[in-house]
Amino acid sequence: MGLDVNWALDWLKLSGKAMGEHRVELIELDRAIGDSDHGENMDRGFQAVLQKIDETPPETPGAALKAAAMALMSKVGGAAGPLYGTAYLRAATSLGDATDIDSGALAAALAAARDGVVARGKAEPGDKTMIDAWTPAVEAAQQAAADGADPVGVLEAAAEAAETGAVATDPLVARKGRASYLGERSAGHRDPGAASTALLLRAAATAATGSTSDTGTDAV
Amino acid sequence: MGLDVNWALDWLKLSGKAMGEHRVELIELDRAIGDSDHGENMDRGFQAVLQKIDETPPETPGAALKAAAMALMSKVGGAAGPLYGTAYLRAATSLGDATDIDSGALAAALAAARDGVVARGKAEPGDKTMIDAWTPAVEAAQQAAADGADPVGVLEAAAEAAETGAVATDPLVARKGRASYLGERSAGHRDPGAASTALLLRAAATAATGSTSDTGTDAV
Amino acid sequence: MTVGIVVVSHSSKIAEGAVELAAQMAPDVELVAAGGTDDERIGTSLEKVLAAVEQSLVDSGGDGVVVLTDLGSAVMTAESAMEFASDPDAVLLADAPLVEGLVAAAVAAQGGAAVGDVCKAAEAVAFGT
Amino acid sequence: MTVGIVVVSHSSKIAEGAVELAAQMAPDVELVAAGGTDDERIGTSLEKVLAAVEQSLVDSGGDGVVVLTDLGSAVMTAESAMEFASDPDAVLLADAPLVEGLVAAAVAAQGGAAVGDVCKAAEAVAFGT
Ligand SMILES: Nc1ncnc2c1ncn2[C@@H]1O[C@H](COP(=O)(O)OP(=O)(O)O)[C@@H](O)[C@H]1O
Ligand SMILES: Nc1ncnc2c1ncn2[C@@H]1O[C@H](COP(=O)(O)OP(=O)(O)O)[C@@H](O)[C@H]1O
Ligand SMILES: [Mg+2]
Ligand SMILES: [Mg+2]
Ligand SMILES: [Mg+2]
Ligand SMILES: [Mg+2]
Repeated sequence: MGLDVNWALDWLKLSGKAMGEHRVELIELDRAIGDSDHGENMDRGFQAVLQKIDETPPETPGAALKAAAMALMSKVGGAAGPLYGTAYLRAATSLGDATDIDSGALAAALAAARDGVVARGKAEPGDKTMIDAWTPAVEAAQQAAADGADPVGVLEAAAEAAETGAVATDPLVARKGRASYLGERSAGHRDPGAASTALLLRAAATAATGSTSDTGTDAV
Repeated sequence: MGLDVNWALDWLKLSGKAMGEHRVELIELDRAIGDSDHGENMDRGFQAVLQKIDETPPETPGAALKAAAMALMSKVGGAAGPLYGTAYLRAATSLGDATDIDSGALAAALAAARDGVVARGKAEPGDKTMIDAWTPAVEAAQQAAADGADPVGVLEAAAEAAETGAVATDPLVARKGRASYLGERSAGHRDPGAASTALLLRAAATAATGSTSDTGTDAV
Repeated sequence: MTVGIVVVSHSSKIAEGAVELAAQMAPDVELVAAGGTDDERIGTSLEKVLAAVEQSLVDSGGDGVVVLTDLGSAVMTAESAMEFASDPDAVLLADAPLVEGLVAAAVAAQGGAAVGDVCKAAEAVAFGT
Repeated sequence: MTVGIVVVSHSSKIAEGAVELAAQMAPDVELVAAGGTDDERIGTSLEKVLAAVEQSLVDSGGDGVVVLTDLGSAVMTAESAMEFASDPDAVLLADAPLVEGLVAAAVAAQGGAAVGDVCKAAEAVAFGT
């Protein structure tokens, strides 16, 4: 059984909750190597996402991610807006009208999201950006899908790899985004966008676990 | 008999009058190849000059020019402010505490003014700036002084050369100042700053004619 | 008609001030400011930028639009807006310093330059060389 | 203490907006805006610039001051102000794009860079190359 629109809606809701809960943490990360607004930006952006899907409930996972994309682009206000906006838009396009997403489609959607971030921001792995969370996450998801994991397994693998990737930005010197103004001084701090990517992918996995276990309970 | 503080004060008053009378003309020149404010800038600047010498009447020509320099720098608001301000300041320094200015001192003061404009703006002759009025004026003044002309003759020569120099900016392509943004399109228009320089040096000559004929009348 | 110009800045004050400054030398050019977030914080707004681009596409009557930006995320917002624009091919993004490039672009547009030349005028402003 | 930075623009809005933008990345740096004429027209004011430089010399407690400017006449006004400043040797004029150079300079100052390095950070911002 694949993931449906309820998973997508749960993902966005859990994302909004995570952005609220980690608002100050993301602000502090951005204070060290940026302009102290990443937590504020993401919290605001996801509030707009939640309002939007509440007002006009989407009927497919793709539609849910497209609604999120538009809200994030409009309301985030920082680099994360066009980056996550493009990511969610490309993922939505990749999912198309599908109502039931299997592991392969899920891994492909994550890869499309990552490609969107690259297209928009032109960062490479190691530049100390959210790409350093997205890239290992996509690779882990693709590997898990190839190994026959279910969507929960795919998202668990992605979330774990994103978390490891975010931690691995600590020693890097930023070569893209505001943090690159700091040069060598950017080393020794975690990239805020990589940290938020890890939180968002963890929310995706948690939402999938919930919807799968729900389905499981129903089925028993 | 040389020029005294009354000449300097008359010069500044006639300059203020000229800037008021030619305000619109200088604005129109600046509209064609600049930002339409040169007439406004100069009129405002000389109003401040006249107020200043009225409040605290200077006692030497040098003091009068220094007061003018400070008012122009503060109130003109455009490139002409630091340029004329530096010019008058350098002329004031060149005149020192002298109360009676002969032809040689006058030509030297004009040269110091021109050098001030060059130091501040780094323009060369032919760049289509006020330098194209100042440079021929200084050369004519130095020649007249060397030929034994009295101060009136020196200033007449300077004014006439400045007027010719201003007209000669018409076909030039601007290489300094705002007009340089226009490239080739700046050709076919007179440089506003060269035009105002000609007006100011004409005012100097007129003031000298007045004060010399006064002196002459007294002496007869 | 002249080419239209959109100024995308993280600050609405910068965008408005830059438009006022450039307008002095380019009174006939439609300059549109798109600065700050939609709630007037420091940042950029896709909606503001997209609205400015669309307005500029109309104002310029088909002559095209050049977009100037300040820091990196303004560039990304502008690029996103261009993907949503009604006529993306008529919109060029200049890689130029915001204030200095804008004045050069505005003067070029005032002189009747085509959209590619207006963009080049901005990009010809050199620093750090 | 960090190096102080003065922003000289033809527009008070540009100067203020640029200071707000840069302050986000450099909260501990004293940034002083000196934009517009003394009667708030578009242009520059020797008095405003000189007052800003003097304030910045005090605020920076001897660490020095970097001045950023926009168009040509702002450069000339800044150079004039430096001649009148109480400690001209402590003031450096950056040849850099105003907004982009300011952010680079402010980040360098926030990091504790010396006045020459703050100026170099602004001047390293490249365009048109
Ligand atoms: N060119 C880029 N490519 C990928 N990610 C980027 C790029 N520029 C910035 N980022 C990401 O955006 C994050 C900052 O987001 P945010 O604070 O919202 O934007 P801003 O820097 O405009 O304030 C960074 O931590 C980084 O992960
Ligand atoms: N670098 C320079 N050297 C000499 N003169 C200059 C220079 N830049 C501008 N000018 C003069 O200043 C005049 C414009 O003055 P004004 O309109 O008051 O200043 P702005 O261009 O700042 O509006 C020009 O016509 C030119 O004569
Ligand atoms: Mg930020
Ligand atoms: Mg920001
Ligand atoms: Mg002018
Ligand atoms: Mg002006």
